Amino acid sequence: MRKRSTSWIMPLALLAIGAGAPQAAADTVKVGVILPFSGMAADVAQSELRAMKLYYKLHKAELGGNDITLIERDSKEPSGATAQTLTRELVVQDKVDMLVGYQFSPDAIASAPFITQAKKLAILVNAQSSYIPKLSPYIVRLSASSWQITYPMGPYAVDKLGCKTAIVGYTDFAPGRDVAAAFKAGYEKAGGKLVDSIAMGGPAQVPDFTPYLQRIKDEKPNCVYIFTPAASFNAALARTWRDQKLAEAGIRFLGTGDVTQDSVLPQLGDNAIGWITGGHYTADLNTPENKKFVAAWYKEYGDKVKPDFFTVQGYDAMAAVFHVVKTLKGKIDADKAVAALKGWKVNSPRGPIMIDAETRDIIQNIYVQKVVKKGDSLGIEVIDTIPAVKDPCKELGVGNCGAGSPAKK
Amino acid sequence: MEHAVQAAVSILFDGIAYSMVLFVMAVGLSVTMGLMGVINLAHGAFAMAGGYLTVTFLGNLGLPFLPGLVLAVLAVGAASIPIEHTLYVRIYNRPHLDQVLLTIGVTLMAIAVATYAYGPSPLSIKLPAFLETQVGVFGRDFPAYRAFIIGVGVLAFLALWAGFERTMLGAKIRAAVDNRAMAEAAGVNTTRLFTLTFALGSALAALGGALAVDLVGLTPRFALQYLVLVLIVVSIGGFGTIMGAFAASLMIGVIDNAGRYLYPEGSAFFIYLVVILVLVVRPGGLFGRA
Amino acid sequence: MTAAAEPALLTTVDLSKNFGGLQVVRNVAFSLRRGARHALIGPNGAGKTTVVNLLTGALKPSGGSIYIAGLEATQLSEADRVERGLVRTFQINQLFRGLTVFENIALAVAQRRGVARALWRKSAACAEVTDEAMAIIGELHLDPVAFRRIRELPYGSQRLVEIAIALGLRPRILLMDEPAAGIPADERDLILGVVGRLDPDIAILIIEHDMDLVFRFAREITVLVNGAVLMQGTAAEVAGDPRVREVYLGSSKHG
Amino acid sequence: MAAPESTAAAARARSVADAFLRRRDDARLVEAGFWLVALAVPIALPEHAAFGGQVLIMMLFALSLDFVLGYAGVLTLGHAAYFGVGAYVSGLLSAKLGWHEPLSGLVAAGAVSAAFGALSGWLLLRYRDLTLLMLTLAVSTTLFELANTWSSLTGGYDGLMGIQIAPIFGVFEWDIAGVTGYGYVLAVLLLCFVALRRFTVSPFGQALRGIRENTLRMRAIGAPILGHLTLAYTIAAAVAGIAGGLFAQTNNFITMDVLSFERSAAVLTVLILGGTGRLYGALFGALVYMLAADWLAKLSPVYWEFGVGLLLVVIVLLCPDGLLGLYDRVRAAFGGRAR
Repeated sequence: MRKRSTSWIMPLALLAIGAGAPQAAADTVKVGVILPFSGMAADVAQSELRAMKLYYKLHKAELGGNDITLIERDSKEPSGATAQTLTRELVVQDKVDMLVGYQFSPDAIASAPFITQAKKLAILVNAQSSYIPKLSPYIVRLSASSWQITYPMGPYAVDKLGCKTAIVGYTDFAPGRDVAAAFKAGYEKAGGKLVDSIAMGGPAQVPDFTPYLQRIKDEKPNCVYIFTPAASFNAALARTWRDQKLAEAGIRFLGTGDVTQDSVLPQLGDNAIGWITGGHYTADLNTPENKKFVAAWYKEYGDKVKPDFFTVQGYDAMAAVFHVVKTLKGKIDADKAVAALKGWKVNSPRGPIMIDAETRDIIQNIYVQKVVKKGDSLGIEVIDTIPAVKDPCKELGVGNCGAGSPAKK
Repeated sequence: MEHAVQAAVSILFDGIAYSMVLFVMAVGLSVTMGLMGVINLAHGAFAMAGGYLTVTFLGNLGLPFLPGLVLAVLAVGAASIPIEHTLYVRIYNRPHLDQVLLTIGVTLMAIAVATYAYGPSPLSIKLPAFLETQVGVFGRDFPAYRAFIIGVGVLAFLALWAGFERTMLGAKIRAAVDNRAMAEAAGVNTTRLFTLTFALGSALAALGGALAVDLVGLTPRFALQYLVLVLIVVSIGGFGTIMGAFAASLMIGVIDNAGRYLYPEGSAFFIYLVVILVLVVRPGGLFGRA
Repeated sequence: MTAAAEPALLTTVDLSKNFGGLQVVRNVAFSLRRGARHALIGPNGAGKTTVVNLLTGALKPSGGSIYIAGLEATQLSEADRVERGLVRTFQINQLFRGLTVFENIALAVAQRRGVARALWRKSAACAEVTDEAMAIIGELHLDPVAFRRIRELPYGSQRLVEIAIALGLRPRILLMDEPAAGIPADERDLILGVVGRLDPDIAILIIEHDMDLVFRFAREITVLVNGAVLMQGTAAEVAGDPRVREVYLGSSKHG
Repeated sequence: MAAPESTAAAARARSVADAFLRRRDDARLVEAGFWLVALAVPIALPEHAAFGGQVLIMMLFALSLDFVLGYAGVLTLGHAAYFGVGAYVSGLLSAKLGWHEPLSGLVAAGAVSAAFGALSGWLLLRYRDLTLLMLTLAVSTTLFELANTWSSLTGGYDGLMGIQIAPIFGVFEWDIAGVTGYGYVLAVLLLCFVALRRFTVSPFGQALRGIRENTLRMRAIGAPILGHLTLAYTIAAAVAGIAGGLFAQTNNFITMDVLSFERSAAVLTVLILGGTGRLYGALFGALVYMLAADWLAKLSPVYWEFGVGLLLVVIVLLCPDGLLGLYDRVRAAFGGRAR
């Protein structure tokens, strides 16, 4: 509900609209946007915000008499504390109707209790730790979960890529360990033999991958599955991969979609050709919805920066906001909003997506993406699609979502 | 057995290549700290500048590798002179706290400028064909570029060492490191000496930064990422000693590399524990005066 | 004199110090009794300041021993030697420049009286410290600048504070490293007056360059050359010795 | 001189000195103004209480750094270590051991942090300059990496969940606006401030200033340098630990970020901005820094980092005594009396 008492402007505004169709008083829905506009993920946050604004521009007409304003706040470093303070401020001070954002998992985790307490819908634009939607009944995730991306690649590696033995390598922090656990679970269940699990340095360390890749080479697996946080370390990884001649040693590179993030792909250089990653979006996806989206993006923001999975996460988050505003006709109530999103389906640029009514998490395709040369630069070829993947972590009750879950109630 | 030997060769080779990058980056800081007593936390920013300029010269201007590299190094060295004249001269005789703060400030500004100019995404460079090949060492193939880095590092060490021990300038620097007042009394123009040394140190940092681009990629965070390692090398080696910086780089580089190969999970602390241990036993560093 | 019956307040035996291969102090031996007025003289680089640092414990000797009031003190820390009454002043001022004269002296008094560890007591509640610091200020005629910061004071007054801090520790043995160093000629008498009025029971070792001052003040003199004792004797003996004249006065021209 | 005369002179000297000490040490009326304003914030601007609480925590953290850096002159690049230890102690007490009472949790945070401060201080404070700088950095980084590696306990990067804090005294419930939290933090801040204030005007506080001004001379007057510094460091660690404990309790959440180098650098910046060695410098520095960060970040978040960098350079070059020092100088220039 809009809490502000009707101001004296409202009758004037109605007068100004004139004696047209007698419609309900137009509501402006206030959406608090919490993203790290400064710091190491500043470019990602900007891309997500731009996508939200692009969706708004393209679909504004659908809102009818209502409107949406975004109140943007910078959550800075991934400490959780800043995002949480902003959540409280946006609720108490700016009296927002819903919240969108939360780039880093700790931002969402720290804010979850207050989202529940304040009874506000919170749409996650990123925050991929699998269990997060369990932390509050008002959290709906429009991005992906690390298990959703990784787990299906295990069976795929065994069955389709012939990986009898494999090693998983990950950046050594909680999200990385989550990915490693997901791969191990999926891969071993399908009968693969995981030879080693290598922590490849913390996120704050100098990203020298040489000793890790050397160790992998010496252990001679069929495949490696690698996760590094998007953008930051991938160029160095690609370079070292080539220097250490792992491909020549017959080792196949697999990884999460973070490694081949579209906007950073050119920086990997030819070293990354042939890499296979599993992800929920690539700008090179060959569907009409995506082509329309990418064209609109380039038209709005120029072609210097390619959209990537972060971009589409922002875009779809805004689509969800629109769906709620349209369904509730601008009168936002958290319980009704969540109800409206449960089971909601849409054809996103990333393909058909749906919000799982039970877990409030997204159900989406996972694409098997191969890095190829396209003209002068690198591109992605989708070689296979694993359709309608539900987050396996919550589905199976394993890993962080199982008995030992930090999210247990 | 053969496997173990091969692993050991890899660890050593890659560790030494990594060490040489550290050495080139750290030696300038070691000398400037010993000579001027300035804690210069912005040293990493000069390394970062070297990296970005190399990227610009090679990528945007299309210069060949070696001239581009040399030009970037010279440019940073030259640019450091006005910076020394306007900023650093004001903190030579100030408390360490002021030095730490001012140079952290410079670092933050440099990071912001780099983010503005080049964006936060990692950048890379294209190596010339002769460095893209492989060389064999004790039965294992290694990238030629790493051999090149080792060559540059050893050359830099020999040149600096000879320059320090054999030239007039070196003698002046050594004298001033030992006792500035005495050197001044003996007619050494320390102001000019400081500027020269600072420029040399910054140019070396830039060389280290440029060499590292192809190993670890380049982002604006580079200025801070390497800083801690460089400080570790300087404090373990002792201030103002070329030999100390060289030995400490080798030690840290090889230990770090070996630790990460053999025991990846513990690699993060391993190096810090070594630092604490060394400094507690020898507070002035391995080659420093206690 | 009863002092002769007591053990010497400060004695060194064969005191030596090497820096690397360089022997800066060799087998120095002397002794101070209660009330002594002893000067340690010698040309630049003779090792005088090193001897002081060995006596206070700032440096560890390479050989030899130090006794304070007859007790072995060679291995004692600086703090322990201060507690036994061995106090020094510095050739180059070592003051708390951001603090006032009163605070400078009060620091020393509080340390000696053992209240420097008091956390929960206000400084104002330590009347005994205040009184004693003010008394020293009065003695040295520093009253007009008592509450000014050191860095605002003329150099001559700073030199006095250098001595005042030492007096705050109630020394039995006072090592004064060139108390008049750097003072313009017209202000020297001020310092000399203060030194002359010091408690006659304190044993004083003065390290000096200035022969005028030495001969006005000292009753015994030790001459140090190249780290070794060239000769020891009364002021008259030293003044009359041709070797001292040659070695010491010959090189003091450059000093 | 006749005895009565000298007694009279001594009494006169004592009264002059006492007047000086009162001027130096006693609380001023203006100070009450600061605390009244702080008290008024949640009443006047309840919607800013959550943010205000974070500012107060930063103030407390900066106060603790001021005690070692501003008074004793110990330069550290790893002060977040003690903040982090306190945060994890009170956080883990609640999340893993089910101990939700806030005050005892805070006492535990302060005590464990103090113990850690005493041990690390005794080991590290015998070194100086760059060696000390590196050792403090190495200790805090080691803790940071430990928190990351041991994420089964600490939650690492994802954070420690499940911190639930019982109402204060069993009476005051925590509210979403953060008003209760603000009041709680303010009360603890005031208590710690009064204690630190008392320590700084004691003979011990003077001894710390002496070490800062001239360690060589302090040693020559027989002061136990290592002992003094270790005690000061322990006190500062306790206060930093309490600040960390408050951080965990008011946010119900912490990540390994509480131990980060960035946090150490930020608190250093805060203190320098306000001015060292005067306690109120820490308070004003935190206020200005947090407001500027908040405001600048809203204006143009991307340039915040440049702004902080420039600020540091300008402060070091133009007003090394910080904002309060600048205020003193301006007042002196207009005929007022500087402190």
